[in-house]
Amino acid sequence: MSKNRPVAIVGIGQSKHRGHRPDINQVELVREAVTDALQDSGLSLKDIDCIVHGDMELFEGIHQPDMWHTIGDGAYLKSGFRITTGGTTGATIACAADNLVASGYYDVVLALGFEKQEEGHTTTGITNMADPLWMREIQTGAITGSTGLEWVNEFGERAEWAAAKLRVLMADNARRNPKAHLRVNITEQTVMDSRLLAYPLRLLHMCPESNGACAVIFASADKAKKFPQKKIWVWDHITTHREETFYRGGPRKDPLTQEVAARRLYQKVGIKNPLKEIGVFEMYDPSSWWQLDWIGNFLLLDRKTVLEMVERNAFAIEGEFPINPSGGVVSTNPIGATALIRVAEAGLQLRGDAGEHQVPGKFDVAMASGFGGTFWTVLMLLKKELEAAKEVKVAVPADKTKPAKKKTAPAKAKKAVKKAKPKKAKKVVKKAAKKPAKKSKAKPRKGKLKKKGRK
Amino acid sequence: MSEKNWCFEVPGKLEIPFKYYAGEWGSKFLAALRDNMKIMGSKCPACNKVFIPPRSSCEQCFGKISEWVEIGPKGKVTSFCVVNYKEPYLPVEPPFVLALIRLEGADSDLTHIISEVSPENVRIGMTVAPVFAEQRKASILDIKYFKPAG
Amino acid sequence: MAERIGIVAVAQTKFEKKKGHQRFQEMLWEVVKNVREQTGLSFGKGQIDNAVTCSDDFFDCRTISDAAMGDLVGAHYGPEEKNAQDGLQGVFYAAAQVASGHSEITIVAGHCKESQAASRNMITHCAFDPIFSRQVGLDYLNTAALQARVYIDRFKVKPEQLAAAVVRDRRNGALNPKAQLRQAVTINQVLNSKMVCDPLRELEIYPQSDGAVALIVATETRAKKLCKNPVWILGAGNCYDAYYLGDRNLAQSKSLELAAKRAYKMARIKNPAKELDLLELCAGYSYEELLFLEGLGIVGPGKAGAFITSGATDLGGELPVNASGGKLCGNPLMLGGMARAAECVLQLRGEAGEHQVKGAKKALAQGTTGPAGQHHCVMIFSNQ
Amino acid sequence: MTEEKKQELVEIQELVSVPNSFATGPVMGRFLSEIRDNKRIVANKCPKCGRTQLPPRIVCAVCHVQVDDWVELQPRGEITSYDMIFIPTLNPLTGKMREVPYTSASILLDGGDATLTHFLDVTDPKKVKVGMRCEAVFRPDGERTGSVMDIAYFQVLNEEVNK
Repeated sequence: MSKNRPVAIVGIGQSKHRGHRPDINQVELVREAVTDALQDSGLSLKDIDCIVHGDMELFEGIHQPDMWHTIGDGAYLKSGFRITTGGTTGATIACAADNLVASGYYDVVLALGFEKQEEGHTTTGITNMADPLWMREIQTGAITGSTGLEWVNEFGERAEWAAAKLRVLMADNARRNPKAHLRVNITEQTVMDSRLLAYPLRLLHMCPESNGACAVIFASADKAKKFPQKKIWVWDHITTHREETFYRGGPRKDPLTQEVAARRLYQKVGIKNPLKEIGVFEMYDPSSWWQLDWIGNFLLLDRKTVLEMVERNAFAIEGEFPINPSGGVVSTNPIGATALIRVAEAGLQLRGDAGEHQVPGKFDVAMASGFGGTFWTVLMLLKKELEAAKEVKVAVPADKTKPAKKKTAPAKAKKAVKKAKPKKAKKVVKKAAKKPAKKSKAKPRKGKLKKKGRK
Repeated sequence: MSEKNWCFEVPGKLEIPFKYYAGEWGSKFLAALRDNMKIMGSKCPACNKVFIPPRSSCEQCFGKISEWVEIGPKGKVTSFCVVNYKEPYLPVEPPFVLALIRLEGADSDLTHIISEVSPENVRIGMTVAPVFAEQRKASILDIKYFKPAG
Repeated sequence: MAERIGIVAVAQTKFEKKKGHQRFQEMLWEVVKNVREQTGLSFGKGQIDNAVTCSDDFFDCRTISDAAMGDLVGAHYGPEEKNAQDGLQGVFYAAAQVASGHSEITIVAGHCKESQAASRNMITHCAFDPIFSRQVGLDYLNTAALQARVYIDRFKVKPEQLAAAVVRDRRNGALNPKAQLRQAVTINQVLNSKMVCDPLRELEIYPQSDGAVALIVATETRAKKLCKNPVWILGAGNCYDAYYLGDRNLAQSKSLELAAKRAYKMARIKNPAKELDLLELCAGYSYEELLFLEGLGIVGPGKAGAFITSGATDLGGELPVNASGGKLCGNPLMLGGMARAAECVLQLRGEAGEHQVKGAKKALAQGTTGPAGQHHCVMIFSNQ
Repeated sequence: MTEEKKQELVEIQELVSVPNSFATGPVMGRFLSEIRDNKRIVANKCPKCGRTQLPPRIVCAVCHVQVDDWVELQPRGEITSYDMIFIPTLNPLTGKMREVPYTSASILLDGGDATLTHFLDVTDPKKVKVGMRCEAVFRPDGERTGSVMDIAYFQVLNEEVNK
């Protein structure tokens, strides 16, 4: 099946993410992100058809919070949905906004993720996830050292150093991102000396509890072409959940959804070597240990390769494969917004608008991940140029009366639009189109491609 | 094996403490209630409307609000209901009256309690005035309730 | 011609005041199993390839409550997204997912177990802003009563007119085996029932309810192969109103008017009263039966009471409303609109049994979320 | 002027407290009843793939079929993974903080292929290892209520500690 019509990101906004925001209430926090996105897009609220709202309601104790938030999110007399999936919520509402625009039901959709974590009790909120008759007495939120233990058992102190080094890198990146929450100056030693939560997981490995909101505006190609902001295209996305129960270390081998989702998505869009074909990866890293572990799952690398790459700082902004130039989730974590911030930051990077934490050089593809629930993954790929989008003619206004009407099938419309292509863009597209083919022949630049499954 | 009915019920609780911030704008409203027993409305310059509860932006035009207008203290009942059921969160013992009140100078209604009148005598259009709590804590309940006023 | 989106299967549990013998997972499994058996579908590529669940963390008493449903809807190493509003929004969103090309066959599965919490009022109380509103004791029941008073006062609605809507629903509910309340009531019984929140009496308020609903949405190509009589989604629309009751004109439902307008436009309906054959309304309170008819543009402001007492909305009338018995016969809060969609599908397939509206071709389902109908969703279905 | 009186920022405390009553349903009900009445740990078993499920659930997530077969597992097994928690967290069922440190472990019970997560009686990092054997300690007769906490904890078997 092919996508009904291409969808672009035309505006990106974030509140400042901070640990303590007594100066604003929830409505005002949400509004910070929405106004920022509108400003970024050059649009007014009138241009928005629909708002998709997402957060975790038991984190703030507000039932159906999208109702109160209409005061600040601009949904008054507009269409709207509330879609939530836990930690993945931010990524899910990005997918939802993409789906709603692609469906033809709406032309311009704003996805809004939010959390004001200081108002609630986050760990309790997460613990409350567990079945009340089963794990609720036992589970302790996202605080777990078991992944770290696997690494320590395999690599000893070297693993602890690598996790700390990743944490320091995230802090270094966050200091270059004015929106980030924790913008601390730390060393590997500070990390390893910080308070023990669940061996070998320490306080500084763990994501903070932030107050923040993020808004991203999605639009159909014909609308997007009339909007002022640089466009970034949604290439594709995938959601991979799993069952409720956690199953750790028995005879059954359940692969991580991170890897399953990545393999499926790469296959779907034709990515053969993620390290070379993806320019930047904004990853949902709830802790440095999980970041260390999941990099390999997402990029299909074995643990040793990941370890070596961490050691040679390959994931730095100026490194071989930049991960989380924003500072990541360990620096900023307003949960319902967190996964949407990944999409937002990936978009800013592709636009070249990330300011001080901009990844240098040319790249055409960015990836964003979401994590949540019982080890769920959502992945979204963004592209600077999209073949299908070039084929969309700017619609005449009359088209608006038939919102449900499907747009031309991409394959057939090719000829008609060729002429309309601007010269410059043409070049870029050619390059982009050729690239993957070339690369598939070339040996992976860095790191070994893992064959299959986890060890 | 025979079909035994294994099902039973387990009592539990959803119990989580929360701490909400009124924000700079909302705090001014609550402080005015507590310190001066004044009810302040938020005036949207674009819509030229005065809203209560207070807000720093207009829900309808999405513009910023930066003007305070003192409203009330008297107002007229625009709707009411008589709560006859028990719930732990109800502020007073039922039966009691909850009402929408259009305060003088406001363009929207405040939801609050009406007392000092028997429920069957409450009417739409009735004029009411606030009775302030003696111990005020910067809460909407610093207005203890509204009562009929001439 | 563009591909249409069809519904190929629906299932509802019997709605009950308290399903003490089931966890919500088992409630949901009952309907998921049912729609799978109807279509012969399993999960995965070429089968049901996507899932939308509809539930609520507060009612389920757990954060990310959809985690508990993943295995039931095929989301173990598969996709699932949770709609956290009235279930009709889930149906709408599922249709969008299929229309987007993201999915060919999506299952929508919703549940709500109101009996689990000490009272549903305790949950809806938490929907009110904790800074200026919660302290005075608001919940969805007393805010509905506040709106009822405005509506009744504005149009001088007679208590008998409100009661007539309840009587109609209860009469229809007696014919529907899935309905929770299956005993007809008289106008006098309604008017003499206990005053719970003046002006709303016990029989004017939907009962506490537990249950689950599932349906399967598919592309036209797949739908035609999966069943002989798919029901097509012609249009859908939704809308938010202002949050504070005091900001709204409570005698009308602006958000319903706009939601309906959007749905009619998509469905190319110009005269809903004439073109629609039946309506399923998510009215949880007597006055909403009237207000919503006006919001949908079926009759003018203040005219619904007389329209209902004329018998026009009865089974066999010119425009039957809530042939199923509606929410007043028992649907939990989160499923009010979703159960309406399921009933529309049964009607359009001619499978509604004793409460069948003969020859129905176009049906409308409505759902609402939030205090005093802040958010509305409208969907229009057809069997042609 | 920096001397200007700092704007007061109002904070509102609230406890959301909603009593609930959780129906166990037939599946979880059987599992909990067996612990309460017979000090037995039972799991259900997928008729298709044969995997055991702990906690037992009505369907098999892999095969999408209803699971009606039951097996009894031994109240002892092998630790496959564990977490030693040093930070106190709130138990949302009681509203009280948990005492630290404590250890939770995934235990592969003899007789099945599913792990069960529970507390372990060891909080010294040096005394726990993956692969160690442990055994369920049930609360005494009359004190079991039909809860997973009717198993007080799992104790590491002595021969393991002395190894």
